[in-house]
Amino acid sequence: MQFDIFVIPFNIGLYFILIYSVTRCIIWFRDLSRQDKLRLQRGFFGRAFVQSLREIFMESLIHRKILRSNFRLGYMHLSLAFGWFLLILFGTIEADLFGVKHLNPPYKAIFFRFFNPEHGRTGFESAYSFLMDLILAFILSGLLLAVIKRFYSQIVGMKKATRLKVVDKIALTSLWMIFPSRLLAESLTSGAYATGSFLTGSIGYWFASFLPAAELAYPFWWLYSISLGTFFILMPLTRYMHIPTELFLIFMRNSGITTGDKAGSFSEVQTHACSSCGMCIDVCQLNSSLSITHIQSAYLIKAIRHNNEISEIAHNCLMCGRCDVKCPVGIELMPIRMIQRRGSDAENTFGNIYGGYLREKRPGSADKSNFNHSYDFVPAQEPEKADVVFFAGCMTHLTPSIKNSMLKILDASGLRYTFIDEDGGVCCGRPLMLAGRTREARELINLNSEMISKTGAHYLVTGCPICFKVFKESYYLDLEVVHHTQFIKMLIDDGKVKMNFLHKRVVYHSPCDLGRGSGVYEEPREILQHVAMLEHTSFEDENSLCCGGSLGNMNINSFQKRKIATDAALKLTRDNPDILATACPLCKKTFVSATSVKVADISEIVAESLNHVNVKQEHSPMLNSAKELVK
Amino acid sequence: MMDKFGFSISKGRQINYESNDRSIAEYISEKEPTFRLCIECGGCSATCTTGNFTSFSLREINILLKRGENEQVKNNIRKCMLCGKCSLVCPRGVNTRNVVTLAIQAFHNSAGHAV
Amino acid sequence: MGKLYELLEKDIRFEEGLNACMNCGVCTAICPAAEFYNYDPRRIVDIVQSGDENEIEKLLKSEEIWYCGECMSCKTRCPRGNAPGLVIMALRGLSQDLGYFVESEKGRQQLAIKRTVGESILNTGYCVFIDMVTPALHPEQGPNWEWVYENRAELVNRLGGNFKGDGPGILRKIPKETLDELKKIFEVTGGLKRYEKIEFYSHLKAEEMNLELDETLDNEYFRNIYTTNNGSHTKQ
Amino acid sequence: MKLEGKKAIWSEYQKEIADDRYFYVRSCIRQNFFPGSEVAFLRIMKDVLKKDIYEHPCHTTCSGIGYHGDVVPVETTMTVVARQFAIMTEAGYTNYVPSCITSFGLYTEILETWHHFPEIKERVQENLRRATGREFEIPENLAHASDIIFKFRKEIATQAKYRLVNKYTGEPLKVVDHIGCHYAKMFPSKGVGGAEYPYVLAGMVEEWGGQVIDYPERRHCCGFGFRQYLVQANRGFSVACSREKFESMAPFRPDMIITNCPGCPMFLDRWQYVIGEMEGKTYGPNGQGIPVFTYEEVAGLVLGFDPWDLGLQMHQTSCEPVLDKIGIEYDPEEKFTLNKTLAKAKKGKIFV
Amino acid sequence: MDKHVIIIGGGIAGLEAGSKLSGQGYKVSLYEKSNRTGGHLNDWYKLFPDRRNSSEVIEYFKKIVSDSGLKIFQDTSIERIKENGNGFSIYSDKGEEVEADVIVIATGFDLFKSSRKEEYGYGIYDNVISSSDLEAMFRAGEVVRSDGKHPKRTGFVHCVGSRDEKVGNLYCSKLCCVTAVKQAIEVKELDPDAKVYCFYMDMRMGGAYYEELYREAQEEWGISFIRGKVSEVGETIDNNLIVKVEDTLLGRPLKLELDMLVLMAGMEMSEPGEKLAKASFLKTGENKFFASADHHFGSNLSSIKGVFLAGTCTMPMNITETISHARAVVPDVIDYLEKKG
Repeated sequence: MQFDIFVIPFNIGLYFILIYSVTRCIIWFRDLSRQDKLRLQRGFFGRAFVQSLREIFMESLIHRKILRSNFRLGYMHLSLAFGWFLLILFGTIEADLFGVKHLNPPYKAIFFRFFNPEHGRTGFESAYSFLMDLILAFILSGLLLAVIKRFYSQIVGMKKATRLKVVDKIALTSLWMIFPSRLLAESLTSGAYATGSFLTGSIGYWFASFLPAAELAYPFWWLYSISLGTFFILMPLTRYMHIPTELFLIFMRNSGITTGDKAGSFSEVQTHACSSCGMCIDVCQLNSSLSITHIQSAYLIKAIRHNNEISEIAHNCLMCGRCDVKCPVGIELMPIRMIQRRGSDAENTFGNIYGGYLREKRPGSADKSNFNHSYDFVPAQEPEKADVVFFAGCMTHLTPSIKNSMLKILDASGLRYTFIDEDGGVCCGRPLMLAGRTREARELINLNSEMISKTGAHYLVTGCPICFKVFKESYYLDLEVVHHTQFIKMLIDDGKVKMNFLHKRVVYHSPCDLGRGSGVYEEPREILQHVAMLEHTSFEDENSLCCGGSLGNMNINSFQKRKIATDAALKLTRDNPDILATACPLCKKTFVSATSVKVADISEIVAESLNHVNVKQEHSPMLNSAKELVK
Repeated sequence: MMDKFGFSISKGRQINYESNDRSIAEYISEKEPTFRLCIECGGCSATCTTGNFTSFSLREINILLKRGENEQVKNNIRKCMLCGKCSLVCPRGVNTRNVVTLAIQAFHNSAGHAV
Repeated sequence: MGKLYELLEKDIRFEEGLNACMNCGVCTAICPAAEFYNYDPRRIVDIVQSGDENEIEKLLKSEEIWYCGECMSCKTRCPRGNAPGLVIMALRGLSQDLGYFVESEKGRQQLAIKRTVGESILNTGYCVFIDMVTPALHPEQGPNWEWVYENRAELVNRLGGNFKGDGPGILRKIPKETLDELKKIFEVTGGLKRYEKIEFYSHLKAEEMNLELDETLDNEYFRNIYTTNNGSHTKQ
Repeated sequence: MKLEGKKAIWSEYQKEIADDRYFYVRSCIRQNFFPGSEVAFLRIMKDVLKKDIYEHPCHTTCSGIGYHGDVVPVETTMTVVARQFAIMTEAGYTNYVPSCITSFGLYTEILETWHHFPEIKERVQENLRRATGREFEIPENLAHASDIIFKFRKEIATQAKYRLVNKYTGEPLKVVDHIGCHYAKMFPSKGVGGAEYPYVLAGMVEEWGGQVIDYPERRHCCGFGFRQYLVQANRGFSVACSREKFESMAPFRPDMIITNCPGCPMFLDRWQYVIGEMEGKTYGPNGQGIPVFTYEEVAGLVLGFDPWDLGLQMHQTSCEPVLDKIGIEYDPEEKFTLNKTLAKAKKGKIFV
Repeated sequence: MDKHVIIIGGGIAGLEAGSKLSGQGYKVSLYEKSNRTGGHLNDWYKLFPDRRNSSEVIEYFKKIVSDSGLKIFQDTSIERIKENGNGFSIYSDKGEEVEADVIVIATGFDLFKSSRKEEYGYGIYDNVISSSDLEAMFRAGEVVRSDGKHPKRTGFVHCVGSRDEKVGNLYCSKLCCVTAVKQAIEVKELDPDAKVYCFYMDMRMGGAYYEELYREAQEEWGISFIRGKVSEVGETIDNNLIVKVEDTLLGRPLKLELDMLVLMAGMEMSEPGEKLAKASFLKTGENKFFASADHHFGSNLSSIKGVFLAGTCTMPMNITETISHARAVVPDVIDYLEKKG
């Protein structure tokens, strides 16, 4: 049995972290809700398991997502994670192949060269140590990047690196020490015994030429073991805990567990699975436009982990979801932030929110006893019966041209519709939700649901993505909720509306709550292709920008909003199109004051092309001036 | 006494600026300086979704807070639906939604429970 | 301008009391009534000058036109030379002539004033005569007053008065012919007509509220208007 | 407080006041609540100042309280006033002296209106003719009784037996002057010293040795407010106003209050009692209350009239503390004894 | 050119017009009633809206005067202008008579005498001061009460003597609002924890960068603006001031105790100007300022041909406007003299 005292630090670290991780997972499992426990159990013996292994390989080792969006950063993570994995894997194999006896303790693989200094001279052995050197070089290249990143983030294509606490710093240095110390230890040993391959071998040879390599090697093996040990022991206190946690998270996610609305086991796992890679900081417009760099998801999660004061961080966010879609670990950042916004106020958690009629999905029977009321002054509405309900919403009321366009389209459709908030209705509730005041939001939801269900309609058309999102997610209505773009698309498909082609170059800005928020990307573009010349921008679908007008953020002022809007508009109108099209009254209002390009809501474009006179007349100056007069 | 004389001494309704508690307003304007920028034009009240149903007026609330007439605000502030139309029409760029939110917070803190 | 506004314009006090108001609020700032009642003279002047008939009618039926104490402090200060107090007097006059005064608790009190001061003018030639100031109706006059009231005749004469006597002097008896002249004046100038209107509309209201109302000072309706204060007038 | 500032303003409000041949018109309220004061006034005019002052048995109320109680229309009140003028005219007098501030304000207002709208004066003349057959001339001079006392304050001082001085300390008494709202608030130029710093009472107090104190609510109405007192349900307002004043003057520790209005002294006197009853709060030196006087009572006191001849026994708030401070002799026994005529006065003994 | 131009008044307008005219080669004599030129400028410490030191502007005038051949006679007030054959003679208080071809009146304005608003107690209550008193304090470097303490609560009353029928001025002096805001900020600069209130009827911030200054006052200095005209002021036993005003935006009376109250005195036709107008039969408007021949095209022309008007003797103006108005008189004078030949 080969043993040397210096392996002890490593062993302590290793066993500590193993035991710690396992107990942690057990606790998390224990705290799961009953359904989630079942999910997980099912998942473990089902397809989810295989899926998870695949994902773990692709994301945790290869880091595909990061590689895609940012190669250098991706490579860094890949080399470190995957490289280390390989090193351990092949190290173990090596130990078992050439080891004196089988079933070695784990440290054998790690310190193989120390225990078998002679090894690696002959053909196959040398080929194998060549492989090991190669892997080590691979890792070191990544490590080099990491070091550089720490000091010059831009080099790896990131604007900001995450800030660190003392523990993190120690852990980080120990992590950085690991491979250099291994390199030196192995090299010196090889130097003494004239073994080792292109990396360790040559460095060792060179050292040996002027140093007592044999004597020097030993302390470096110590260093190697200590850095490993320290790193393992510090792990739970640092972000590096994400390494083991992420594995567990992947299992949970694949088993179909979601964040929901309350802080719990899963959200905790997620917060620990965050590697603070900084992707979220990179894509955040508060960062790029306003250089606000302390509120991004990475910091929110860190704050949650260290349970620091987070209310300001939690609320100072556009809720655009750009980070959410980019997170390599797939943490559900928006839901987690919403939980923080809701705070501890019990009445604000969904559990209560859907108390009352919403559980039975039938209006009227809301249990109103369990909380005080804010909106009792709203009179009961008696809307007329109709097939389609048009809900303009507050913002659409502030942009009459959108409202009128929608009415024009609805009239043209010949459908039996009712404009339900014609004389100004009740707010949809989304703004309150975003502010974390779900209890009040629920009251508004009740009011609207009661009113809408009275119409007996099959469709609810919203003029505004903000309303659309909340209607879809938080209302229980026995009708289909569609955003006006979806509705218009249907009308076009059914040939209910005929339009002339508009000879204008259009770019499309996808509103956060419609695109990333509700996954509606296609319909708007299809409409625009149908009525005008849609041109592409580099900010589409998940990459679309936020206009800055967001109701999600109450901390930034109007100038800051204007700045975000101007930056975004600039990016979107680079090839100066005739029209910057959007599908949200708020986006429109925000952009109008931020760019000289004409900004229009899709409904406006459609409405205009409805009565669009043919191209010849369009060019007759008389008609134009006549039009001007009309305007 | 009332019954002896058939009346009781009327209470004054003057705003007694000195004795009023203006801590709520101070809390707000410290966290949201645009709160101070209001020029009482009434644009917010004119467009207000809530104001469409009731006499709720953000302009009035703004000034009541500044005068320390908190009770009246306390009883009304939660009528706001936070829809944000006011902030879009405000000529002075007052971050009205945050003002409302901070006011509620402040009352919450001072009362130790939800308003 | 509508009917009500024209009627107001006929009142000389209205003409004297209202030039263009710029809503500066000096009147409300020193108005004792605004200090204690839910009342804002500036607002009233503003409504009147808007000439909005519905608003003016609401005003004539409202409580708020009855809060003013007619101290005329407002007239001293107005930078536009208005006198809200005079405008109020004009409104009160109109409210009584149109019978709107009975629609408000404070307005209904006009009957009490008519029956006390109003009657006294015609019957005694004094706005107030000591006999009216009974300790019962005036507990606030204090215990000393009870002694005074008891011995009023003797006390007044002891001080050199001429209690209900002929000729000049304090609390003398006003000659019959003089009282007749007063009545005639009231007849000719619409004073009596005002009195009749107050009585007429009050009786209608009394019926509506079904409270009994006779000619005396001691009946349900009188007691009601003399003592009722629903507390909505001042800060709670 | 800078007195020279006030002096400058006072000098700008010099009011024309006739110096003899007055036509005296009584006040309803004062006859009921301060009979002694009107008696004192006439005694001072006749016996002290040797003036011709005439009271006509057929004059009546000006109907002012009815007018401000809004039950008497303006035309009616104007005609009643015209009748008063007619009686004056018939009696051959031209200097009109009302005892009442409400009347004084009313006369002033009506004369102003007639001045700006002669047609209204015509109409009133017509009404008066139809009702009584009388004709009237408007007075050449209109002065409130307090204006007259102000005019002769120096003469009174020269004949004074006492001064408004604390005999123990030699300090001048601290006096709050309360002016009836209708004295000058409507027409500042018609009041001695104007509306903001009326001098009519301040002048007397200064002349008679006292010191006027200026406090924030000096201009505040006593709260009478006509209907606000006449109807029981409204009296909460009335008392609240006086309370406002007491609270505001309290820090200045006033010895007494002097007034020139019929209602004010009565209310400022009675409401102290009511507040004491309702809230247990009493004002004035060691909570004995702040004595409230009419200007005639004060004039009478300095001239050495017997307090009980002045009718001070009719006050609710006892005035003895101040009498003692000044050192005025009085017989406590006599306060509530009645069957006693003004024998002394008749013999003209009280003036040495 | 032997033409003689006489300027009456050595304030901004007089100096500007005088030096420009003598720059044109005329013989120009300027008569100033006091023993210093520069007028009210001397009484102001810093100027709105940029708070530059008034001395800088005074320096400018010193310079243009010394550069020009302008002859200045101080301690001489002109009481009468009389037309004679082909020109004018002016008569001074010293009884001297001077001949001139053209007269330019630049008698400027007087600050409204705050004591005339009796209810505010200026000259009676110790700690009620006027805007110019405050400027003097700023110049002295500290704002103090009668008792030597620094005020912790200061109020500014707008429209004192302006927009007020009670004192016979129906017009708006238009510069008091911005002055109040400027002074309010300066009070805050001296003592950041002092509370400052402005009582206004309308904020008339019509000039360049006035509104911005107003915004700064609100945002950076937290100065409170209360919409309502102060109705009366009373003095407490410790010489504080009780201000009664209606918070018109709430429709409720508001009572406020202050350590110091500043009255924003408006601008009025100057007394000498008024005398001169009477004695010389020059038309004045209902705002009592000199009446121009035409409000649009002849704001520099008086009711007498050959007698011209410059600056605030015609209406309230700020320094910039006064200088422009004074310059605008030059072509009119030249034009007149050439026609006259």
